Order: sequence, then structure tokens, then C-alpha cells
Amino acid sequence: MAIQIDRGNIVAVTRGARKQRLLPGGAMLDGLAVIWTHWRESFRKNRDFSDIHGTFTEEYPDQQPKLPEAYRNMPILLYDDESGHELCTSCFQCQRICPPQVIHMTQAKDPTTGKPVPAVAEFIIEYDACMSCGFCAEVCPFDAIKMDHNFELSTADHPGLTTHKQALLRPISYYQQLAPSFWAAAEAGAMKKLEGSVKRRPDVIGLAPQLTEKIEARRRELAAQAAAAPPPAAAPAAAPGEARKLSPEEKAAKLAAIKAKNAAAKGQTAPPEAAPPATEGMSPAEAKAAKLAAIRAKNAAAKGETPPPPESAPPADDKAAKLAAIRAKNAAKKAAEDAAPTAEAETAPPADDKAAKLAAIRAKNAAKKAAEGAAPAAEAETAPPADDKAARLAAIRAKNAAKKASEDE
Amino acid sequence: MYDMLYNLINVVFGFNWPTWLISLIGHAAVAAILFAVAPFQMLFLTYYERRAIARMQDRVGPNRVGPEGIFQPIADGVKMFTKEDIVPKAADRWVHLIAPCVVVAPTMFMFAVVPWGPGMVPVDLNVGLLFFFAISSISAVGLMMAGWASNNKFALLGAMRSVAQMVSYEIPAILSLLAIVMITGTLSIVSIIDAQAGLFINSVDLPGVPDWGLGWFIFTPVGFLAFFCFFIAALAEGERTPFDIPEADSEIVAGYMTEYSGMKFGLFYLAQYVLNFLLCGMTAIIFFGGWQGPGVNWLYSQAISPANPEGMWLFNVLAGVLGVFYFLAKTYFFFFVMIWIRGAYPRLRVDQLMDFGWKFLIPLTLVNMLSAAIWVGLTRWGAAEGLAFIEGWSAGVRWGVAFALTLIINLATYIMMARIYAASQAARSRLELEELRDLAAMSR
Amino acid sequence: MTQAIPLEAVLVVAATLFCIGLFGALARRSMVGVLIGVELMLNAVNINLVAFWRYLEPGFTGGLTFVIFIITVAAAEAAVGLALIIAVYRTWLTSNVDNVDSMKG
Amino acid sequence: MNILIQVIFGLLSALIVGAAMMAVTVRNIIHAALWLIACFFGVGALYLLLEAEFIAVVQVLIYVGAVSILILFAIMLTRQIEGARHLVTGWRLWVTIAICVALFATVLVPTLLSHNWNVPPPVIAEGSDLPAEPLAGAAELGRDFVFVYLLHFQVTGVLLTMALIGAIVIAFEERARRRRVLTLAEEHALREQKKNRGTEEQENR
Repeated sequence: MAIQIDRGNIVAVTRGARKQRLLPGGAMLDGLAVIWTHWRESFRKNRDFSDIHGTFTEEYPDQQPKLPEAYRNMPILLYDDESGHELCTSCFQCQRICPPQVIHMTQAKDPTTGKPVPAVAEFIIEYDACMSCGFCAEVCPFDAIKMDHNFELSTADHPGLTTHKQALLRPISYYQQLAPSFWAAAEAGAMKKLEGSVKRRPDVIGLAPQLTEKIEARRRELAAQAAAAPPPAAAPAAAPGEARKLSPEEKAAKLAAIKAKNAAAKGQTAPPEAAPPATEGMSPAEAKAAKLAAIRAKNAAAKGETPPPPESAPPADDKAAKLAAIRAKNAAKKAAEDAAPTAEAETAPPADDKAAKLAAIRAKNAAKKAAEGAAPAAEAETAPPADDKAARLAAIRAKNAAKKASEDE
Repeated sequence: MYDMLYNLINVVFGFNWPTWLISLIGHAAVAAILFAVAPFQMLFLTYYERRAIARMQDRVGPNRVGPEGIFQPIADGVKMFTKEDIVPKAADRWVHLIAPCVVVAPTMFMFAVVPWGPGMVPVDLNVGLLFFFAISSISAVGLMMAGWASNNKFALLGAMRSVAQMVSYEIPAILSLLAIVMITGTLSIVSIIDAQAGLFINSVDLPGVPDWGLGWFIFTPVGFLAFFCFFIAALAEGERTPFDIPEADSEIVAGYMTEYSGMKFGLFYLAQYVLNFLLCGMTAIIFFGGWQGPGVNWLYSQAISPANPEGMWLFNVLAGVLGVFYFLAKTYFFFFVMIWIRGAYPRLRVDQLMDFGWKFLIPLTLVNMLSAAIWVGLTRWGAAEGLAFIEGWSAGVRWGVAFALTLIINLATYIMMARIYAASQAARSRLELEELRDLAAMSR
Repeated sequence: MTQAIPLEAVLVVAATLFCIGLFGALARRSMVGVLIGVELMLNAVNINLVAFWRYLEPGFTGGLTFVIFIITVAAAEAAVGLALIIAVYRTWLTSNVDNVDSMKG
Repeated sequence: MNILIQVIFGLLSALIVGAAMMAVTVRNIIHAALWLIACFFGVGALYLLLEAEFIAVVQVLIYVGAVSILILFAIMLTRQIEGARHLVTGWRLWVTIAICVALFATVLVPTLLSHNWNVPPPVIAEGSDLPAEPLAGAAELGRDFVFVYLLHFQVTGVLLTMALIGAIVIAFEERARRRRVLTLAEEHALREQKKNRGTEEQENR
């Protein structure tokens, strides 16, 4: 007889009449017999789930479990195998619905127009706080986010569980293999939507990084073939060569921006382009130039709080140029910090000379490296003819500024 | 044993040590062997239990450490040794420290009277059986200390439950053994085993039966009922599953072990498994002949023994090996039965446990003692004791009459008691149900 | 045993135990403490009886029988005494002997 | 052999006396009970040394296994584990000490030591230096209980029964006085009742 309590209502459930046995306690023996059967049968492996006997255990590391199609562990992003286009259009549906709020994304923008593009720039899921509810996959209108079957995520690196787009992306074929019937149901709609959004994506935006890299590598190859001639001479950099690793195009842009700023700031000495080759013979003049450069950098930094005129003036049609402007500001600031000790060292004559020389060499190296790096990067960035568009632009601007300054004088 | 040691040291080596020193060395050696055997049993039994219960639950059990997981208990031991030993801040430090020792020490003591094979008993106490149970009751004190010193309500609750359970179930255990003691007329464990020679009928009741070492008490109605009661009581004393109320992990974390960690916890575990081993061993010894089995007695009759000093030492070894094999086989079989029961039955409630012990087992054992008295009267007594009418009966007829009579008494009592008990439990649950109904009606 | 240790030594141990038990029974304020003292005294007596049996009449069971009786009485006394303690505690909410004085004139 | 026995006897006496001292003096009553158990155990070992095996086992079974457990239970039920004053104080304490010391030093010990106990010399078996005395064991004890001391035995049984009944009667608590632990349904019912009463009162207002 079982007693069930349901909000104060007592429901007594009586089972069928008990079998009367000759010996009391026979039912206990029946129970033992059931367990005995299980024990005996456990020495063979259970074949399927309709069989209630046998060992059910899967010996996990040796034997991978067969996961059902609907199994879900952590969300992943999909991209098209062939074109490399991500299915995600950054509609923010998943970010909105995520109960533990572990999904973060930024929308990609067209670099030329600055308008949002149906693609995602960065996509982050904090796997450590994700609760595998699968809402994101449910809500995604583009079938871009799906639940993975991989559960072997244990790691000692906790921050490493904050997963970025690069690590989240999987080709569609991967998901198709996990859940063939689910993908078959979603495929047509998803691909159609993808086509629609691809039309509105300029250049490499919305491409899976894996493919972006491939494309860039190809472009670099092309550029190396094309640019047999030495790249346009780079100006001596005001800032000492940074240890920070920057991508080549970043460096080029920075350099250009610094050049421009310098030109704008001083406006009396010769345009910086002329200086570098001459500095080879370590003359006192050269040291002086280096020192000057440091001081100028400081000044530029001081001024750097307000947007420098050459950067703000022209319409930033190029994304790289805009970026360069911001970076230039930062670089100038940093340069000023770096330059400060050098400037102080001026008072001590012997040391000052040495330091200045060092700075000059460093600047030269940095400039060289930048020049080398700038060529392919700039090529890759935009169309081949405009090989160093940003750098050239900046150089021109700097020249103009210098001219203007000399005229003023 | 001590003569051999004496000869070895003083005659062979010529050290001329005093007798007390040799005696001390002999005792120390035996104790050392037992202390080495006990943890080994525990290691084996934990592995055995985990594998067997896993099979019953359609699993595989530990199989990663070593071939088929046989080093799992060693790995567990290493883990326990290296774990931090935590003492609760509000605990009674000293009592908390001593409690595991008080629980372990008696179980080691109990090994002193357990015979492993023919002539292989550390001490043949003439009150061995009583000694065994007297010592086992000490561990209740240790459990109480553990529960109280932890300063934790779960621990205290578990300790109270376990002590109440141990004290209640000691009575049916000893009473059921008393039936056997009445039949054998001795409290010495060695004599009880010796009385179980024979073939299905022991040679004490029926002189002249062929001696295959199978005259176990389980083949008599008195012995069977005593076994039934004793084994249930042993389950309760060893806190095995249908009676594992003291450490019911779904109710009171781990009972008295809640606040223990590291090796202190390991000691409780050790004590529990060693106690279970000993209880299974005692079941095997008293009802299943211990080391008795086909061949052992014959081998031992050829060996060097107090009765036969001219024997061959080889037969000592053979008899010892065979005897220990029989004993351990029986013991491990009973441990398997314990696991089997663990796999089959759910845990009892506290009041059900007390009801079962006091209202079912104790009356049953008392009736069994009456049967034992009848058995002894019919098989041994004669005109001198006032039973002149059975004077002329042959041993076989006496045995047959005793068997039939005790079987009827025991069976009838069992059926009657079980019916009454079931009816009382049903009435009780009906009462509870009515009470609940009233309350529900009141609330509406 | 009988050769190694004189009877007097065992008796002195028993006497010491008796005196300690007496002190406990007289000086303890809690009822359980008093009971503990009484148990110690009973044990001292038991030691005496066993010693006399062993040294003087080892072949007869008189001494042992008395010990068994005393143990029985002690068990009965402990059971009743503890029941009393619990009853007293329930009524007066104390288990101190001095506080139970409602019969005092 | 004698040395070993003397050493063991010395250790046991120290255990018995020391544990007894602790049992009567420690403040915490649970510790006192545990010391009492140690003392009982020492006494049991002393019985073993005196070759009274059955008594030793009974001592352990009854005192250690039952009486001390009973005491521990009683302590935990009365919940007075540590009092501020565990011993009597002032002149009463000194008088008590004086009585005990006087009893020990002036009555017991001198009497024990001066009395001639007439211990018979141990019977030495031939060909051995160990005494071979006919020791009464459990079997003799059992026989004597039935043949010689039957009446005493029965009286002891009656005493035990009466003690059992008496203990139950004294410690019995009437069901009505006991605070009941409510079942889930009862709790629910009570809560419902309270709620109903509350709403009625509100309606009345």
C-alpha cells in the first residue's frame, strides 16, 4: 500500500491482492533471485536498450560514447565550407536570449562607409559560464549557432575558456556530420539567407578567419611578385622601435601618421623623407636630429590630446587611415613617454651622445622594418595599384604641412 | 608453537633466553601476523564488494588501476593517507582523535580467537565465543565517542542510531549462538568446529557417520534457524545495507563518520570491513564448520599435533592450506551474500529496525533455544536425566525424532511469528494512514 | 600468577579503587558522577572476590558466582539509576544531587 | 615468566587507579564516563591475569558494552555535560577527602597487610615448573548455577526483570506530554487551520 500526499489530500494506492505463500518471506527470496539474475547476466555485454540484462557500461576513454543527434554541449558558429562565409549576421538574438549572458558580439562595419554589415566582427562565448541550455541555437534565425557534441573541455586554463570567434567557427560539414537530419531540415533556408547576407558584405568581412588568412597569404604572394622595386623610402621614425608586435599594415599606418604629425608640428626642418639615408655616418648632426626627433615627439604627444589637423581634415575614406590616426595618437603618447628620459639625458654630455646615437639607430631600424613590412601589407589591404595608399597619403599630407610651415616662416 | 620457538631459540641457537621473553616474542609474532592480515582483508573486501555490487547493478566496477582494477584499494589507501586530516574547531580534540582507535582495536582483538585452520588459532580461549561478542560490543563505545566528539548533529544522530542498533542486535546474535552452545556444550570456538565433523549429521549426535567434514549445524533445524537469526543480526551489527541506518547517507550524511577525514576516516572504514569479515567468518565457523571440509580432518590426523606428535610436517602444511582455503571460501561466500542482500533490499526505517529486532528475532531465537534444549535432550539424555523412555532408542532414531520435532517447532514458530509480525506492521501502517486521513479532513 | 604477585598487592589495588569510588560518590555533584563512583566501588569489590577465589579457593565457584551476582546487581542498579536520573532531569531540569531538595523540611 | 606478570600487573594497576582518579575528578562528565570505561577495561584485563576468563569476558560485555553505554546515553539525554562546579566545595570537599584517605590509610591497607590470608601454596604438577591447579571455569560455573546456586540464580533473574520493568516505569513518559514531531501532512493541516482562522477573523472584522 502506498501513500501519496498531494497538498493535504491523501490518496491511498492499493496494489493487487498479495499472493499468499506457504512460507512467509518468499517475496524476499524473489528479490534476491532478481539480483542474482542481474549478477549472472552481467558477465556479458548488453547489446541494445531493449535488453534489460548485461553490462551497460561504456568504458569511456577507450570507447567513445555514441551521442544522440540532439545531444548538446556548447554552442559553436558555422561557416560555409566552400565560400568561407560565416552564417552569422550579428542579429544579437542569441546575445539577448542567453540566460547566463555569456554571449557577446560586435557587428562588422563597412570600412569605406562605416555602415553596419550583416556579419559579425567579434563573437565571444564564455564557455566556463555557459549552461548548455541551447537557447541560442533555438533562437538563431540564420542557423548560424549550433550546439556542439564535444564535451572534453576540461582545462587548467580557466580564462582560456572565454572562446573567441576564431575558435568558435566550424565548417557546416562538421555540423552536418554531427546532426545530419537536423541540418538537412535547416539547410535550404540557411543557405538562402546566407546568400542574401553575403551580397551585402564587402571584401573579407564575414569570412571565416581561417579563409581570410588564406586569402591574405595569397595576396602577399602576389605583392611579393609585383613589388620587385624597393618600397618608397620610409621616414625616420620619431618613436623608438617598439617591441610590441604589430601587424605590418598597422606599423605602416602608424609610421605614416607619426610622420604626418611630426611634419605638422615642426614645419621648419627638411621634410623627414630626406633624412634617413644621410644618417648613416654618425655625425653630431645626426645625433642632434635624433634628439630633435625625440623632443618633437614629446611635443606631438603634448599636442596629441586634440586631434591633429592633418588627420581630421581629409575625409577618412580609408579605414586604415582612420585607424592610423588613432594609433598615431597612441604611438605619439608612448613615444613621448619613451623620449622623456632621453631628453633628460641631454644635460650629461658624454652619455647624451651615446643615447642619441642609440635612439637614432633604433629609429632607423624601426623605419627600415616598417618600410619592409609596409609594402606587402598595404598591398594586401587595398587594391594592388595603391600599394601604400595610407602611407603615401600621410606622406603627402606631411609634405604639405611642411611646405605650409616654411611659407609661414 | 611456543615449544617450537623455545626449541629454536634456546636449543638450536643456544641463546638461553628466559621463558617470558620467548613467550613475549611468540605472542608478538602472532599479533604481527594478524595485524598484517586484517588490513589485507579490508583491501580485498572493498575491491570485492565494489566489483560484485557493480555487477548486480549492471555495471563493471573499478577496472582502471591495474589489471581488472585490483590495485584500486591500494590507490584508495594512498589517497586516504595523503588527505588532510581535519578536526572541527568545536570538536573535543582528544576524544575525536581516540575514537577511531577505539573502534579499530576491538576488531583486531577479535582476530585473537578466530581459527583459520586445524590447529591454527592464535588463542584457544575456553570462552572464545563470548569473548568475540564481548569485544565487538566495545566498538559501540568508540562510535559513541566519535559521534559525540565531532560536535555535529548528524554525527551524534548516527552514533546514537548505531549504538542503539548494536546493543539491540547483540541480543539476538548471542541468543542464536546460545542454541549452538547448548548443543556443543562449550564456548570454545575450536571445540565448536571440532564438533562439526561428519557427513550432514555431525559425529557428536551420531557416532559412526563417515567423517567428510560436513557435519555442519546448518543441516539441523536448530542450526538453520539460528543461522537465519544470527546472519540477520550480523548484518545489523556490521551495519550492512538493510540495516545501514547509522550511516544512511541519504538521511544523515555519513553518520558518525561525518566529521572525519583522511586516515581517521580510513580507520573507521577498516574497522567496518574487518568487522564484516569477522562476522562472515564467525557465521562460517559456527554454522558451516569453519575450516571443516572433505579431507582436512584426514590430513590433520597424519600431521604433527598434540594428539599425534609423530606426524609428518608436510601434512601440517597440506591440512593448513586446505583448511584455510575452506574457511576463506566460506567467509567470502557469506560476504558475497551480504553484498547480494545490499543489492536487493532497501534500507529499513529506524522504528522498523527496532521492531524487527525486538519483536521478531528475539522471540524466534528464544523458541530456537527451546528447540536446542529438545535436541540435546533427545540425542544425549537418558534415564539419568529422567528421560527413561528414550533410553532404548538407537542413535539414528534419536536423531531422526529430534530432527522432526525441532523442524516442526521451528517452522511453525517461524510461520506464526512472520504472520503476526506482518499483520502488526500492516495494522500499524493502517493506523498511520487513518491518522493522516483525519488530519487531511481536518485541514479541509 | 599466584607466585608472581602476592594476594595483598591485588587487594591493595582493590582498596585504592574502592576509596576513589567512595570519593567520587561523595564529592560529585552530578547524579551521573555519583553513579560512576558507585560503579567503581562495585568493581573494587569484584576484584576482591576474584582475587580471593583465585588465591584461596581456585577449585570452587563461590567467588565467581558472587561476582556474577554483583555484576547483575550493578547492571540493574545502573538501569534503574539512570532511569531515575532521566526522570529527575525531566522534573527539575537538573541532574545535580544538591538541587533536588523538595523533600527538605 | 614472573617478571612479565609483575610488569603487566603494575601497568594494569596504574591504568585502573589512574583511570578511576580521572573518572571522579574530571570536569566534563562525558570524559568521566570514558575514563570509567578505561577503568572497567583495566579491571577486565586484571581478571584475565587472575585467570578468571569468563568473568573477564562478562566484565567487558556487561560493564563496557552495556553499563557504560547506558551511562553515556543518560548523559546525552540529560544534556548536563559540563557544570561550573562538578565537585562539592569548601569543607564538604575536605571532609570527603579526609574520609577517603583515612579509610584507605588507617583501615584498609593496614588490615590487608597485617592479616594472615592463609594462601595455600600452588600445586605444582610433576615434570613442570608451572602450577597445575584445578581452576573453576565457565563449565563449572554453569553447573553450579543449576545445581548449587539455583535459588540465587532465579532470584537474580527476578531482580533483573524487576529492574527492567522499574526502569521502564520510571523513565516512561506519557505520550501526551511528549512534543510530537509533526509529519508533513500534519504540518500542512496546521498551517491550513491557521490560515482559515486568519481569514475568518478578517471576515468578522
